Amino acid sequence: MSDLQSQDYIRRSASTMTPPMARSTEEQVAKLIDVTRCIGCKACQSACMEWNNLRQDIGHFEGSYQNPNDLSPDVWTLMKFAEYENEEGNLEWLIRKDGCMHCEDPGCLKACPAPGAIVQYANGIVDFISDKCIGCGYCVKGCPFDIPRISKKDHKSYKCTLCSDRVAVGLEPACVKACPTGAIMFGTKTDMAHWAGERIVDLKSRGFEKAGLYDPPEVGGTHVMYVLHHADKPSLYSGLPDNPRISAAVEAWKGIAKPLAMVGIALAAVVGFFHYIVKGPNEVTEEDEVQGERALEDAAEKTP
Amino acid sequence: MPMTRREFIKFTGLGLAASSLGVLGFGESGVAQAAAVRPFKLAHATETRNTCTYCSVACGIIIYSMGDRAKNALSNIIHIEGDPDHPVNRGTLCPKGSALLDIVHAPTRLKEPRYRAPGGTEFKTVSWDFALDRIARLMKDDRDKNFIAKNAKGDTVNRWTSVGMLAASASSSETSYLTWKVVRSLGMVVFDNQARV
Amino acid sequence: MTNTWQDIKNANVVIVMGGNAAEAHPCGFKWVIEAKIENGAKLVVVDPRFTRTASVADYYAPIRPGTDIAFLNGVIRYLLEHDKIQHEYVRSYTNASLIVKDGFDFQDGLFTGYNEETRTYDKSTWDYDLDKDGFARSDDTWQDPRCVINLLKHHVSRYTPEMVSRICGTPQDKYLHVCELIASTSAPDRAMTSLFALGWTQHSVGAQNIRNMAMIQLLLGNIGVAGGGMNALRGHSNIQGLTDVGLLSNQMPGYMNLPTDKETDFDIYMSTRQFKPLRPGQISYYQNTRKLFVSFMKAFYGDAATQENHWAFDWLPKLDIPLYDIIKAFEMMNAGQMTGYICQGFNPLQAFPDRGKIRRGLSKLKFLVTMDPLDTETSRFWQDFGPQNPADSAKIQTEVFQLPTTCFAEENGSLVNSARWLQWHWKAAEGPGDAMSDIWIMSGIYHRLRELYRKEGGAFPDPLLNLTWKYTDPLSPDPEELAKEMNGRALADLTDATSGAVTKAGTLLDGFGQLRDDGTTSSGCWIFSGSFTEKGNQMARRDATDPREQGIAPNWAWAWPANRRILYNRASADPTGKPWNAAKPVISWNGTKWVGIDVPDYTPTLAPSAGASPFIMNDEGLGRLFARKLMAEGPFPEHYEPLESPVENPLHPKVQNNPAARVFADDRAAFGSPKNFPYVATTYRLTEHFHFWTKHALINAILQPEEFIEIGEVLAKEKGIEQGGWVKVSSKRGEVICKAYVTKRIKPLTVDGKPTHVIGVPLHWGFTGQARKGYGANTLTPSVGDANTQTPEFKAFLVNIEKTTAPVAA
Amino acid sequence: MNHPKTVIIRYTTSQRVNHWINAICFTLMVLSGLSMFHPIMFWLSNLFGGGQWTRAIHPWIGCVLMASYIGMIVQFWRANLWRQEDTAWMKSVPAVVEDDEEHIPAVGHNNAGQKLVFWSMTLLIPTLFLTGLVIWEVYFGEATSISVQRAAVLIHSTAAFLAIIIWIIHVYAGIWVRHSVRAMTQGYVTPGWAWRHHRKWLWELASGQSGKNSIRKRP
Repeated sequence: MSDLQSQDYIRRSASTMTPPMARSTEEQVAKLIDVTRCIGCKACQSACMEWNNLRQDIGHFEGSYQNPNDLSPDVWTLMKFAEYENEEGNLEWLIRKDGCMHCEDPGCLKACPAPGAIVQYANGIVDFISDKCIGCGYCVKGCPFDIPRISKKDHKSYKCTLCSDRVAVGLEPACVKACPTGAIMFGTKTDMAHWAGERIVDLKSRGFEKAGLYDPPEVGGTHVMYVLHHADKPSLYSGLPDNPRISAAVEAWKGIAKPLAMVGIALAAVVGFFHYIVKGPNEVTEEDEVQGERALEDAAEKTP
Repeated sequence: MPMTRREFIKFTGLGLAASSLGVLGFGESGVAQAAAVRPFKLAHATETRNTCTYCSVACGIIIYSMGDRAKNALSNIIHIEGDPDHPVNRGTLCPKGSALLDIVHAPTRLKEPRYRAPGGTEFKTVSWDFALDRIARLMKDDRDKNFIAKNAKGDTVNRWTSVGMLAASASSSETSYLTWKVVRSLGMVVFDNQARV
Repeated sequence: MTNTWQDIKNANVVIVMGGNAAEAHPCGFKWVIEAKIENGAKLVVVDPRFTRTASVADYYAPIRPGTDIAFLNGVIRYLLEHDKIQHEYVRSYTNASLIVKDGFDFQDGLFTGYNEETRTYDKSTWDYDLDKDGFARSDDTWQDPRCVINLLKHHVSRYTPEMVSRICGTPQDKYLHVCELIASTSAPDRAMTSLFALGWTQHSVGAQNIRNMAMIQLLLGNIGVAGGGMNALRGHSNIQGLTDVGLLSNQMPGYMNLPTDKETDFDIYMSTRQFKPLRPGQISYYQNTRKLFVSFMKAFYGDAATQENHWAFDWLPKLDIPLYDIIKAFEMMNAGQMTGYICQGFNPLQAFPDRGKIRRGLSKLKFLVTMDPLDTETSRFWQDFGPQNPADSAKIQTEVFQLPTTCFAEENGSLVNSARWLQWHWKAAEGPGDAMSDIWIMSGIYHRLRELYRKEGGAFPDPLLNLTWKYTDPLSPDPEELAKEMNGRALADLTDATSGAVTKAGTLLDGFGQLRDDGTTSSGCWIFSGSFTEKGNQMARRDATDPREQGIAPNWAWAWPANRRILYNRASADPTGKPWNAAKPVISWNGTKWVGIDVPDYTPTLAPSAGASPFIMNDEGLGRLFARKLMAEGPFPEHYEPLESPVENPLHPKVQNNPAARVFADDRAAFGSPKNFPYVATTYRLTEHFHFWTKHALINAILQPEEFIEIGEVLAKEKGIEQGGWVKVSSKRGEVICKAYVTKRIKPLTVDGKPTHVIGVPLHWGFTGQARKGYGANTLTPSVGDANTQTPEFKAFLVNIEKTTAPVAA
Repeated sequence: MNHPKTVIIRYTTSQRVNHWINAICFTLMVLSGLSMFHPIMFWLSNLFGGGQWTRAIHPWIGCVLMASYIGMIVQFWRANLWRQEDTAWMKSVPAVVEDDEEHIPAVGHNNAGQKLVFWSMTLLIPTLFLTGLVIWEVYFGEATSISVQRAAVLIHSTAAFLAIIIWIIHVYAGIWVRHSVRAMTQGYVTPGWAWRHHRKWLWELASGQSGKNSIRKRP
């Protein structure tokens, strides 16, 4: 693939320059996953595999409808199933489509050391540019949602691209198009938030008092949002983080540590250099040599 | 093939989404963008309208094939997705429909007639002529032997019960009609389809 | 389906019982979600398992497999007792007021006229009391104890909430809440839609399950209206079409029956089919049967079908038994009565009950022909695949032909969907290798046979030699030519009696209204008449315009009959012709004719004042709460236990099972008892797979790779079965070794005071394709069919389960 | 310039080889590590054939470094044991920096600064090695939880930073103190060098307490 032209993205991993902002006025997109109308049919998974030409190895049944077992370089989205008995003792089958959340403040991008391997487009999509990826796995550590997976075959990191190739030509992502019940919607983030609001009103009227939108502010909001019946307890949905945030360790590592370390190293070098300039080399003087030889000779004399 | 565009139809939220799709892409900077993202794989693919082969919702699908049907190019199906004009599925597809490509190109698709002789342990590839000649011969021999023209009471019944047929459930109505004609002209009554299972 | 898929969005209540729409028909199910969101509808799910449909339901109630009639009769009792019926509809549009003949009775589980020997009923008393003019007597005041509504009330009186709960295992409060939700649609402007599928059909009482709900829908006034109806969600893409074209043992195209050997000539055959109206002023469509039949025979035999030879009536095969269905076919195969079998796109080794019996039957054939795009299990039944298909090839003398066919993407043609739409599709690419179309293969076999008969002569070759075959390429007829043949043509210049318009000989007909019984028209499938006219291929229409966005889309493709989208839509308006639901009218009377968004299911200019009732396919014009003689086991549904059941029938222990179900002796010997097989099993499909096809598709094989069963936590704990561990599930007919999914979604039910466990058996895996090898659920299932349709009882049978280790390949 | 007739062997051949393996590995680790640490240094990855190669090769060099440093520990641990005079030397660090010979206490084979370098590296290199293993995606990506890996990257980069600072001091000291490099390249120092920088060591040699064979006639 050819080089990126930086006018179109607002963030670029490991880059030292601010991308030009002149044209970054496009509206931001969002995918809204309404888990309350999701039937867990896996059409999204199927469509994702088909569109993106991904075929995981055939696995085994492992005690759940969740198949394949986990996200992988060949599995960019995955239905997760949780059987939950509510306070009234009634069963709720909470089914959630897992995958990249396309954070406004992406931890993966923050952690990535390869310039331009992770970018965020002006429309909010966070994309991995595979030919720039070095396979270090830092994005895995940066991600608060445990999404990126490193391929054992080509040592590159993979995740949902929000079908940037489709969105680029004005189409919705493959999963959105396929979703039989309209549980996955796609549009501007503003529209999606508005629509989510209507859904939440309906859900509250059906007895889900705590229904709400999952758009966690800790990561600046996400471009993949959920409508949840139990927005007060996201972790019920197969461990959706209650308070996702980029880990403090990653923040420190990719935040303050980077400039401090570089300054420290530079300083050490500079101090050394100027010490040399000021003091000059620490030479052995002739006096030293005389003293040294004498010390040896004295000793030799003492020895019988 | 008629391809009238559907009128804009409201569909929960999708109307909303559709209205804003224009601004979603990469807008004016789209050209620059295209260099970075994966190239759109359907740009010049040939579109063919079809119907999903699985259940009876009968979702409209669009089959994308490589090649423009020029004489020297053999079409190859590269992608299948929902037909957004279709009033029932409105472009959506279930996990089976979304994976239609893999059934079209299944490694276990049959490519040649095969024959297994009595007591044999393997199939062997045969010609169509061999297969159809032999089948016709077997059928005729049995029909001549077991055809029941009249029942015990002497009434004309003209039925054949010793060879039967199960008809497909995904073949077209035209295929079914032709099958019906052939089967009934032979007097075959052990005849059924997959309606029950 | 009486209604369309999109029409579901107009419902106020959606009941999914006897099906699992979200998993089996996800894209159709979107309209349920649409109803919830746009119409505030409530979704009610009644199912033995908490399914993916239940996961989005507003209310879920569990039920023991095979007890739906107890539940539904209970609902009828609730509706009558709480007066939650739509009175005017019931009074005017159903047979509630008609009086039933003296002598009809129901005692101890049996209706009048049972013959234990033949396991059939003499149905002579199952009918209305006719007056001297041959019209049914009625009592519109419902005072007469013999009128249908009172007999029904009496019949369902035994189904108290206690009894329902005792039989079904559904907790009483949950059952009553479902009743309440259903009852809420008795208001004229509210509708409930019933979505069902194999969950109701695959029982020994399958047809009665469906009738039972149809009766509820009639009582609630939900038939014919927007958002209502009985919606059978059909399985395969063209199974509706195959049924329409009559690819069944006893059927002809357009739901005409093949003659039986009692119908020794054409006139006798016609006499039993041209129904005479049973009420004054009524119209009955089947009065036209002669026109349909003659036109069909003209399509079939052309000039060889003449008035003189009774339109070649004798060339049709005559049946000696009601059906040569698949269960019967395999019974005959096992008895050595069959020589050859052709399986076109059908995989009976996976699909039909009692796999061992299927395998033994195929082994006794002289030849087997399979026509399929895929490498099916059936075509390899003779090959050893270890424990999943143990076979001794050398001992099997069957000649097998495995013929490769093209698939949907590689041919033109039409498919009929569940809502009766005929939709045309186009070829996108050539098939792989030497794969050929079914049309080419069938034509090839036909031509070879015809040549052999011409050369050698042989048994009664006339029908074969005289079959019409006037296609441009006789070896590979164009689907469009076949479609036109089904649509029908004028064979002579036809002059319309009223308008005087002339239809020239050779022109395609506009509809079945033009058919004649004098041999001047032909139509290969009368219900498709109008699908391919002089205006072109109507099935290829792509105008999705939807007036008032009410889910009709009348110009998209073409629906039979006559492009009608909602059947019985006359019933959407009250007797004066005013829509029950003003917000969602389907058709209404404008003073001179019926108008609306759909084609009226009625004579278009017949005024409401004429008094003809809306159900014009019935001879009394009414919806039948009392089925007359049409059902094998009784005019009212009655709860009978499945053939394999864990309990005695609490209603009538002496009549445990459906007394009219057909059971072959060797199949009966293969039934298990609750002593050895204490758990109720039910088979089903998962949304990731389509029957036995998608295990050949890599993506689907990835999404559900391996055979498993579902078991509740309580039973798993009792049996020491771990999540994802190996288990052996066995019935009297065989065993399956697979993984276990221990789930909260199946809970033990209290049935007749005892805890009853249900085990779920998904059925997709076999020994060919991409997914891991499996035994197949039909290894376990009993070979017994519904009394009316012979649909196998896949949904309720008995098994045992134990913990085990992985199967070892032999 | 005086040309002493005697030289003193300061480092044996095996010590020198070991040190230089160490030095090369460490340098490569610094270059490759920095390229993955801060984008302004990413260009360094070109030295290794690009980002993928840098990512792939860095841990392997790290393994060699670890092995080599074990050799260093074996060969040098004794010389780096802390002695009384080391504490005194530490107090005179300003004098060292000022090059104020008068106020620097005499030290043995290694001064306290060198010992600190040794012991810091003894602590830091295994730390880098172990945390490096945790974040070695190719082989151990799934061996630990992501939170462990997050801690590991932070520790790894902090340790690397410290090691680099120490390495800079070490290298600078080697350059500043003339002929130290020769000690590590050719193995010998002059008695004057020893007198000036490691007087106690010289006395020890002279008194025959240790390393008698170290004193050779200049060839």
